[in-house]
Amino acid sequence: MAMLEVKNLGISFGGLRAVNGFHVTIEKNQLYGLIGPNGAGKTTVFNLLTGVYKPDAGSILLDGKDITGESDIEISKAGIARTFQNIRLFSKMSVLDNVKVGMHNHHEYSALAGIFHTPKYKKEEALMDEKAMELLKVFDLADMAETNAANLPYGKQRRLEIARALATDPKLLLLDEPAAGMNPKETGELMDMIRFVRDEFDMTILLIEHDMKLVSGICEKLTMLNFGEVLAEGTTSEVLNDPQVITAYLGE
Amino acid sequence: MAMLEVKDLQVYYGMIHAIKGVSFHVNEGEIIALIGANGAGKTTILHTITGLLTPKGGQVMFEGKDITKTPAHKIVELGMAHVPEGRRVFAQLSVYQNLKMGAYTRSDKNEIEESLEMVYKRFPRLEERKNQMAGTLSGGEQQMLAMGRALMSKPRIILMDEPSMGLSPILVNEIFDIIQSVSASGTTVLLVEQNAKKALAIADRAYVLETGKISLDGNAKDLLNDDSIKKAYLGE
Amino acid sequence: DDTFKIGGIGPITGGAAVYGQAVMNASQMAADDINAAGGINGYQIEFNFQDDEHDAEKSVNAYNTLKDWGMQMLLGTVTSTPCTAVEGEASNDNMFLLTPSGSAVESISGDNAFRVCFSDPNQGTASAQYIGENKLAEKVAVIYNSSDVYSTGIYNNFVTESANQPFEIVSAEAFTEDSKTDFSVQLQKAKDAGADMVFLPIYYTEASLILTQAAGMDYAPTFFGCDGLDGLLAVEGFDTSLAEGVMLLTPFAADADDEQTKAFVSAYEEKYGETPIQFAADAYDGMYIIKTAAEKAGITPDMDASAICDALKAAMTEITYDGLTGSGMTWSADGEPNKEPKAVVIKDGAYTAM
Amino acid sequence: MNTMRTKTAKQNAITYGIVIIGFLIMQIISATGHMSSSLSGLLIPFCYYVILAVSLNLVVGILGELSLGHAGFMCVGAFSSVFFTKCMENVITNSLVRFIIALIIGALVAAVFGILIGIPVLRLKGDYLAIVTLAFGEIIKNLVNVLFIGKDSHGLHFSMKDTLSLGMEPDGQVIVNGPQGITGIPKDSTFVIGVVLVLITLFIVLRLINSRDGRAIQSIRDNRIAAESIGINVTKYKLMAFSVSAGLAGIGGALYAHNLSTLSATPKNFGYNMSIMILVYVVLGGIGNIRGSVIAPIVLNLVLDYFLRKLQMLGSNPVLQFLSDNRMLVYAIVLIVIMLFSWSPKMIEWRERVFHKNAKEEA
Amino acid sequence: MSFLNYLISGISLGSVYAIIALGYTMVYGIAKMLNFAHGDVIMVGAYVVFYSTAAGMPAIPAVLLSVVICTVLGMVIEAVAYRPLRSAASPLAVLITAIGVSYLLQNLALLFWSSNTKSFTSVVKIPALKVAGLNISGETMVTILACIVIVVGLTLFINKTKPGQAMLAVSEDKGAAQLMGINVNATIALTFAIGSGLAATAGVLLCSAYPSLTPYTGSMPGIKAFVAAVFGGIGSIPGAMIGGILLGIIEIFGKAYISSQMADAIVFAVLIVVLLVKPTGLLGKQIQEKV
Ligand SMILES: Nc1ncnc2c1ncn2[C@@H]1O[C@H](COP(=O)(O)OP(=O)(O)OP(=O)(O)O)[C@@H](O)[C@H]1O
Ligand SMILES: Nc1ncnc2c1ncn2[C@@H]1O[C@H](COP(=O)(O)OP(=O)(O)OP(=O)(O)O)[C@@H](O)[C@H]1O
Ligand SMILES: [Mg+2]
Ligand SMILES: [Mg+2]
Repeated sequence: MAMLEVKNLGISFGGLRAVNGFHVTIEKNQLYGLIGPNGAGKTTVFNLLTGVYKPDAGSILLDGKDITGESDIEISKAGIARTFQNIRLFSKMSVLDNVKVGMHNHHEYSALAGIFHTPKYKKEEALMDEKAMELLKVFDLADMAETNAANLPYGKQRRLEIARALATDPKLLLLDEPAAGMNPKETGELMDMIRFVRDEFDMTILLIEHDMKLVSGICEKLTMLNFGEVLAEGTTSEVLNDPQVITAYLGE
Repeated sequence: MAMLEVKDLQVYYGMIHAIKGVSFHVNEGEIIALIGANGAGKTTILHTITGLLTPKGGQVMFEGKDITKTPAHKIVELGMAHVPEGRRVFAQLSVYQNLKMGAYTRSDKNEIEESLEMVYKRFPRLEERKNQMAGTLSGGEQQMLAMGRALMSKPRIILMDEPSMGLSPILVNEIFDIIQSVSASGTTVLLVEQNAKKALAIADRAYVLETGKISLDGNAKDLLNDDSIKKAYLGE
Repeated sequence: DDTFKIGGIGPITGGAAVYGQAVMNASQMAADDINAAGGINGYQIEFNFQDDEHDAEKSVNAYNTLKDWGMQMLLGTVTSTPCTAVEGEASNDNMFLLTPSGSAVESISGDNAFRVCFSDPNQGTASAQYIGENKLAEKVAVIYNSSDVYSTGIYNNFVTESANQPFEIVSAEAFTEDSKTDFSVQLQKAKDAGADMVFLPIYYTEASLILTQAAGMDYAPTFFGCDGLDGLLAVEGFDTSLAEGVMLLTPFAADADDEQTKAFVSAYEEKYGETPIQFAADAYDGMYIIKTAAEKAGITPDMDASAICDALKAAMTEITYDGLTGSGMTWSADGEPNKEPKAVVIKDGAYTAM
Repeated sequence: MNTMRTKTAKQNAITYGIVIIGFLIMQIISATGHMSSSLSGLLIPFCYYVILAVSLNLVVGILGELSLGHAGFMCVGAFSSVFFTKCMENVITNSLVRFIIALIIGALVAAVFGILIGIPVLRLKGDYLAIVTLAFGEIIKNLVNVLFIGKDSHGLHFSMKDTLSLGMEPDGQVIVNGPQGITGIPKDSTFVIGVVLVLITLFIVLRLINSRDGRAIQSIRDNRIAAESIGINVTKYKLMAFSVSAGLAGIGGALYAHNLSTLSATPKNFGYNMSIMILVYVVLGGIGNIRGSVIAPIVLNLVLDYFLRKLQMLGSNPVLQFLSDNRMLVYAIVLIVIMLFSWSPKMIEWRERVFHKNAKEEA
Repeated sequence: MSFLNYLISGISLGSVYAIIALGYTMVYGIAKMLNFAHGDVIMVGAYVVFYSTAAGMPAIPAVLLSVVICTVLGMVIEAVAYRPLRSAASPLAVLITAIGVSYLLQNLALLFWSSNTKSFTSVVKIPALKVAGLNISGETMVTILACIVIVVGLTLFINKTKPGQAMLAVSEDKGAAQLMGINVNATIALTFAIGSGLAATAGVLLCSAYPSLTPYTGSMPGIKAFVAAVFGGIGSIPGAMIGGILLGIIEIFGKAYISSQMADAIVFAVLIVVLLVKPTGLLGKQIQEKV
């Protein structure tokens, strides 16, 4: 069974059909890329998948479970996590706390337990600290655990966002232009990191990216979106060599 | 004489010493690339040049005039435009209103109209979306708008902060073409880019910034073949 | 020490500042006059006035500050709610308290406390009786301030007493501290109900607006008020022709022509550049009442506050005082004054006895 | 992580420490007979202002929403607790027990109102929310002013008009009397109880902030969209912050009400002026800085109601006289100057430089 | 009949709220700050007219003088108290300073002009319009007319003039506005100048319609006007006018048909309900944050 199965997804803004008839099937543990010109509707697809917008058509199945039209909270609980095109960290909170908030729905204790520091509180907090530090180590952020997220340099902010998303223990991770604003060297490091996450966490990843080096370097399959519709899909090399994709997106 | 000259610039954010004595110059008609890793201080330098930040030390000279203490809006009038990092479009104004705002310092209606036509020609997508609120544009669309808006002031020098960020490959190529054509039409360009390869390819000269200091500079083509650059910024 | 330390408390900032400042000025003036004439029992008075912003909590703070200063008697506080709060403290301390203008029943609940002015119920009842006995009206409308203790206090008792009187209350509308600019609804209702008199148990600031607005809508009933209306004619810039025919029950009118009032008013005007309102008269009387009682009791400054209080308590019920706000004033042990209200009517821009 | 938690614990311990040391100092002053009436009269106000500021900081600093109606919750807590006290005055004669129950009632009723007002809050943001909280505070004040409750042998009587419409037997006693409010309140508040309540408030707020729920509340403040994306129930946590804050304000109100013999709702004590006053404490102490919310109200009240009042007593210097007569003018100027000094970026930079230089010279 | 009378009273009261709200929303929409001192500038404006007419100055020059003084006052307040805090870490800093300025103005007025109530002589000499038992006062007509002129004037100013466009840009992003060549300080100073000039006008009309003047005259109408501005939609100029007038009508109808004791509660309750249905006020733009 596929990890994510989307059929005929669509939404309009006013008169604009931003996404229409979108479909995709992503297998477990796959690294899947979503590409397309600016304004094609890629971010909107993410917003539909995560419940920010409600689709006016289509269905979304996550690991066999229908999550179409669910609230963002339910979808997060069901196992989709994401990063944002424009970074959205909890800027006044520490790096560590950013990750710990991510575990909100996995390490529960009541408010009273939190106030009275019950054994349950102590146990869960210790567990969270431990897990969060592990995650931070993976992303080379451990030494900045106590820094406010706002004070991180840009590249580290991007990585923290991924760490936070992983903290929700998702089945599917959505990355919206993770390499934006990075130089090729940094992008190279990011690629290693994404692969590592996929392998280490046994993660299924769908990512949006305009950096073809990253896309061709790590994605196994691609869907190309144009004017809200799927123009091409298939293995990475198939799509990248599709003449339609070349004229509409890649150029040259 | 250099058109733009920065001398021993020192910039602080509170206690953080972000720019530690940077000097460089841009000659009229040149495309100068400023490259460097995340957080090296590129944006800070541009902000200081256009007066959004005040340096603790050093000087910024524009066409022989000391503009270190000149307020930002006066600098625009002198003929300098800045495409800021993160686009900074006026989210609740329409695309058209944003573009008109770019021509704020100009008064000739016909010339403004001409510039508008020129921008629409360069970015047809903006004309299609001219009545959309800028805040709802896609990332790439906003980038085009930010550039178009800067061109509306008909600047003699334009400072661009990562104009290719978030753009599709075809648009990245286009943007670099546009930068070249902007340059060809007589506007001097100071370009901050992460896409060092493309930037160096169109630039005349380049400076490499490392944690607040210039570590390397020279002819762009030479830098493109420099091994340390290749390793550090081109990912080769 | 060879001076009596008398404290005063009231609002000299904030929305009620006008009352506090009148009291502050007049008490200081009275203290100066007394001192010039040789003081109380040969001792000079030191007077210290503290701001309470018309707030109970600040008032208690002011009271405590005055205690630290060595206050032996309190002439205050000016407004009712803060007065009630301070009286709670003063009665615990057995500190003599004479409020010039705190008119709520509870403002003098302890046996240490007395007042110069009438109590609210007293004014409400007296007004209803006066209107009834003199057959001034058949249908009466009331406009009162439902967020003000003074106003609701009079209103409640006016309504109660009206049951025994030959007039009928045809409308009773309120306003609040937060919406006291527009009175058109209240006036319209009074007019629609055919009221030939509007009873205004409120202060003169709002009354001046009501009179203006009534004139604007061609509504000309008789307006009848209590001591709060005093000051109306002194409002700078006010077109006094609008106040023609307004009746009020008040113990004091600034342009009464008895010698005492005239002397007081001209001295006050000279010193502070404005016409004294009834609060000032209450305060001026208050200082002299303390003097009268103190002389009766024969207190000296070396006594502590509690001893002074005990002496004054007894003396208060024994003295008779003739002042600006009444002649032949006496006090019962519960602190209430016995004096005759005077009814005055505004005629040719002046208060005239009825 | 662990270092971080010990760091927070240490910071919190300092905050509790300040309160306890302050308490001890006051006890020593009092034991040695140096306590003046004016200072002792301020001790309980210190406690409730701290409680109010700390609880408002939970909404303003931690949840990141501007509330201009905190005095409304205080009002609800004050009236409900005093109402209980008045009804039970002759039933529960142990004043401590009665006061503890009254405090709990004040807190609960205010918390319920917190939830009520929290519901519109969910749909509103920023200034719109601020206006709704302001409106809420004013509604409460208005309603309390027209509320009449009496008690006689038949039980309780309510009216929204006047005492007459209560329709009571002649033996009836009016408990809540419109704008006059409630009078003859037993003075159950004591400084010791006040300090204990401050500590409880700090305990609840500080621990809440550093727990799972506190992190969730802060994440909503920093980025609502991201918080939703990681599965934070924004509704729940906004309501939680509002109701806890309201409940604590209710405690503050109860402490306030049992400190004066009379309680009425005036623009001064329960209007937006008071809400703003508490907001001033929060901002002066530092938004989100709980310790600041402990210190700011105390310093400000000391200046306004102690030092400025004392000035006049220092002698007949006309300047001092002027200053003490114009306390509010002084306050306004001091407020503006402090704000400019502590928040202006230029000033901050200047201070940092000077401070840094000194530090360097020392080193 | 009385219904129509109430309606007219509501519009009269509302038009006063509206004219105050216009100045409020102007500053609020552009400088993005809640200028709590706005109501007190109104009070200053009214005192200036009171004293200058008392000294024998005719009404029109007195009003002009008041506009000039308030304009200068507004600009001084902005430059001294607000500008240094414009880029402060929290927008609450300048809110609190504004409250300080409000207290300052009130207490200075108290010091200079005393707490005694002054009765303001209306500057409007137009007689009331009386038709079929209805009575529309000259003040109301002038106020409504002034509102309409101001709404049209401000709308044209913002949309058609360069400084107006600059205001739009500044209200969104001060940094980006500077990069367009806009002088942000001057633009905000101009906003305050206009807002305070309007405040003076509002003060004169407020006190002409409701002629009682104390140092605290401006504060409650200021708050109500703020509510009206939010009610109509923050930053929307026609919204401020509609919000103000509706607020007046609701207040009067609430008093007339529900309870005069609870008029405030009713006004605020209606406000809450409206905001629940329309969270950005009547004419406010629904701003959706793009994710
Ligand atoms: N809330 C909205 N209201 C109106 N239009 C919207 C909204 N959100 C997105 N759009 C429009 O939908 C289209 C798709 O936007 P989207 O952000 O999904 O593009 P994208 O593929 O992510 O582009 P980019 O690569 O530039 O980020 C764009 O034309 C955009 O202007
Ligand atoms: N407002 C600020 N406050 C404090 N430090 C800042 C601020 N802005 C930037 N910095 C710091 O100054 C340094 C230079 O930042 P700058 O944004 O100029 O880098 P950049 O070269 O443009 O990086 P990027 O490629 O990420 O845009 C960084 O270390 C950054 O963390
Ligand atoms: Mg996108
Ligand atoms: Mg940058």
